[in-house]
Amino acid sequence: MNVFYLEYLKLKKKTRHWIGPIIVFILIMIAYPLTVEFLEKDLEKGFYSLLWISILLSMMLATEDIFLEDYNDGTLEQTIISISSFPFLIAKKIFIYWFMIGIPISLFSFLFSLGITKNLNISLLVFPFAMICSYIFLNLFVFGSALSLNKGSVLGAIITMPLALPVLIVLGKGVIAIQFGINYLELLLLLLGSLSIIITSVPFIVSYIIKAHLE
Amino acid sequence: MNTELIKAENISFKINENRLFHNLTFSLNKGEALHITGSNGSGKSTLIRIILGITPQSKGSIMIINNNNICYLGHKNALKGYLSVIDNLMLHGLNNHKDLNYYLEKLDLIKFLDVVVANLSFGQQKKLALLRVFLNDSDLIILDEPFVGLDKDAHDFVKNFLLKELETGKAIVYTSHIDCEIESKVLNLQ
Amino acid sequence: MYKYIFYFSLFIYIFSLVWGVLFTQEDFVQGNSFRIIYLHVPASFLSQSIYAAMAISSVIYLIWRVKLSAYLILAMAPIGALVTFLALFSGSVWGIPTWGTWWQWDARITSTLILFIMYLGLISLHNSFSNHEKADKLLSWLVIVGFVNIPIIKKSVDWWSTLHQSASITLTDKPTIDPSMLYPLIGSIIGFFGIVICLIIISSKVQIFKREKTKSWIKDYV
Amino acid sequence: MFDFPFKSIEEALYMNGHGIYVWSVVLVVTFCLIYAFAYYKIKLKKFKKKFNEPN
Repeated sequence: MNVFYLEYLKLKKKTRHWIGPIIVFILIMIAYPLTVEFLEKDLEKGFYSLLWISILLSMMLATEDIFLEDYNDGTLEQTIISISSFPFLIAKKIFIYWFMIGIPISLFSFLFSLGITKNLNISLLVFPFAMICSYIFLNLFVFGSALSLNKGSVLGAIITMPLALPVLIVLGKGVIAIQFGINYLELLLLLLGSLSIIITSVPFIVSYIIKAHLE
Repeated sequence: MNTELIKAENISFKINENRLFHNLTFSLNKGEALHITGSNGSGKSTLIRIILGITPQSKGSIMIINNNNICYLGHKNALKGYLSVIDNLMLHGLNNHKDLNYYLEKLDLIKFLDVVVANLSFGQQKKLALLRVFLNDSDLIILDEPFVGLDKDAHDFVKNFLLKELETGKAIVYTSHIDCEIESKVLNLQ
Repeated sequence: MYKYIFYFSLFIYIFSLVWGVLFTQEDFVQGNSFRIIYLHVPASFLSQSIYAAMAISSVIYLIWRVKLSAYLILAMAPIGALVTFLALFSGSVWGIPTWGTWWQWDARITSTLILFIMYLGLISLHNSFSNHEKADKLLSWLVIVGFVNIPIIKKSVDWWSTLHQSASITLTDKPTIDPSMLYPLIGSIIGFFGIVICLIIISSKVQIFKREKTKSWIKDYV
Repeated sequence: MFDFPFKSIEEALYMNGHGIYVWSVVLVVTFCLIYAFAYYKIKLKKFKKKFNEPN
């Protein structure tokens, strides 16, 4: 059976877990201008830091119980004994989550960026950054939620947050680089490189951790 | 042809310095049923998980022929509460099975195909989970407490089904508190 | 042995603290608040050394499977958290009179904060696994990952300008502070080091009791 | 090398206004160290008691 389709079906039916993070993201984005007085200049100043942090937060929300449900109802045991490549399944699952949550959030961040800065160039460049960083965050938080499978997501967040911080710093640098039009490509490539390492390593680590949990 | 499906020699299991069982030796051939009994906490489920290969044993060796061809039903039934019955069957790849309708009718589930699983009763959910056992074609069936929550009819149905499967040369491992008269071997963990 | 270390280091620590806090001349620039150095530097020095020690024992555990080193990791984590907390606290109190702010997002302070969070995470992680050996293994891997991550964070925050003074004592260069201030500082570092080692010894004893309570030799040990 | 720079005890406590910072840090560090030692000592004692009691 096609795993992609099944995961898609599961996520689509769990509206709370699919739409929830996206809505939280949008709400933060809408709430932001209200907290600053409506001065265009001030809005732009803090917008991007807020953007990255809200992407981080919504990714954390999205992965909160990515494995918890399967763990509680016994699906994980079934898959481990029946499927030959568990890491591959995890990689697919993360991809589905990115496709269903990460990409919409990246699109929305493009729209909000356009709406606030009124600068198409910057917003177009922010879009790939958002795509890549949402995927990285998703992987990291999947790692965290696997670690804290039976302890709630806060523990996982504590452990994975330090790993996400360098990415946040690079993102901050990236926006500055875009605004001044210098070497943003390097930073994008740096993110892409770390993404490729993370994509390939996280599924294996996570599958090991989950097997350790099931023992 | 070798008919041995499971061959375990001197398995011991110990977790965090707590010893559950020690030096168990057993084997299982085609057409045999192994009934694992024992008091609560004696390690029945753990033994099943060792046979499945989820938990490694501390000592000893266990050999399972054809590791990937096992049908397993644990006390967690692997059903998604927010999906309908037919969607759940699809998750397990059973929605197009040729015998599906026969078993659905026998288990009184045919009316509930579009009902969300969370709204079914416990016994109905158990029956739905058992469908996976009925529709499988693997040589080794492993069941953890299969009779809990079933009514008399369903109990007899499951029992007869398992007896029929044994005749066709399959092997069954199950844990249960109640005797259900299909076993050919009993393993009692104190 | 333990007792000798304990009393010796306690004596040195108290002696150099009293010397440093009460019997040294006022600093030219910072005034009297510089005296926090005798509490701050040992703590911040050890907060990183303890993590390094944890990383070393994780490597030992992963390569040679020495059980004791796994217990050591567990024993050191809470103490590392405590020491890191002390470093953060004393640092931020020191910051009020000297920088006029109790917090500054620079490389050292940020990485120390992350270190603190990581200690907390590592402490709480171990309980979430039912199989202790697996938990030990995972914990050691995480310690190593964190050990790599700390310099990365430090480097990346370093891209911004920094307020924090560079280290007063390094192994290679001549010390930049006056000997009358330096000797009590060295004394307090040594004393604090000994005290922390004693703490680690007790807490690893607790760990051994916790994990090996079924073994017969532990009765003789008691 | 050992020169007492303050004229009186009060001045040593006050330290030109910096005393509150210095002494609060001293207090917190001492408290934390004592607390940690007490915590582990008590735990150790409990373990030892447990081992000695049943036999």
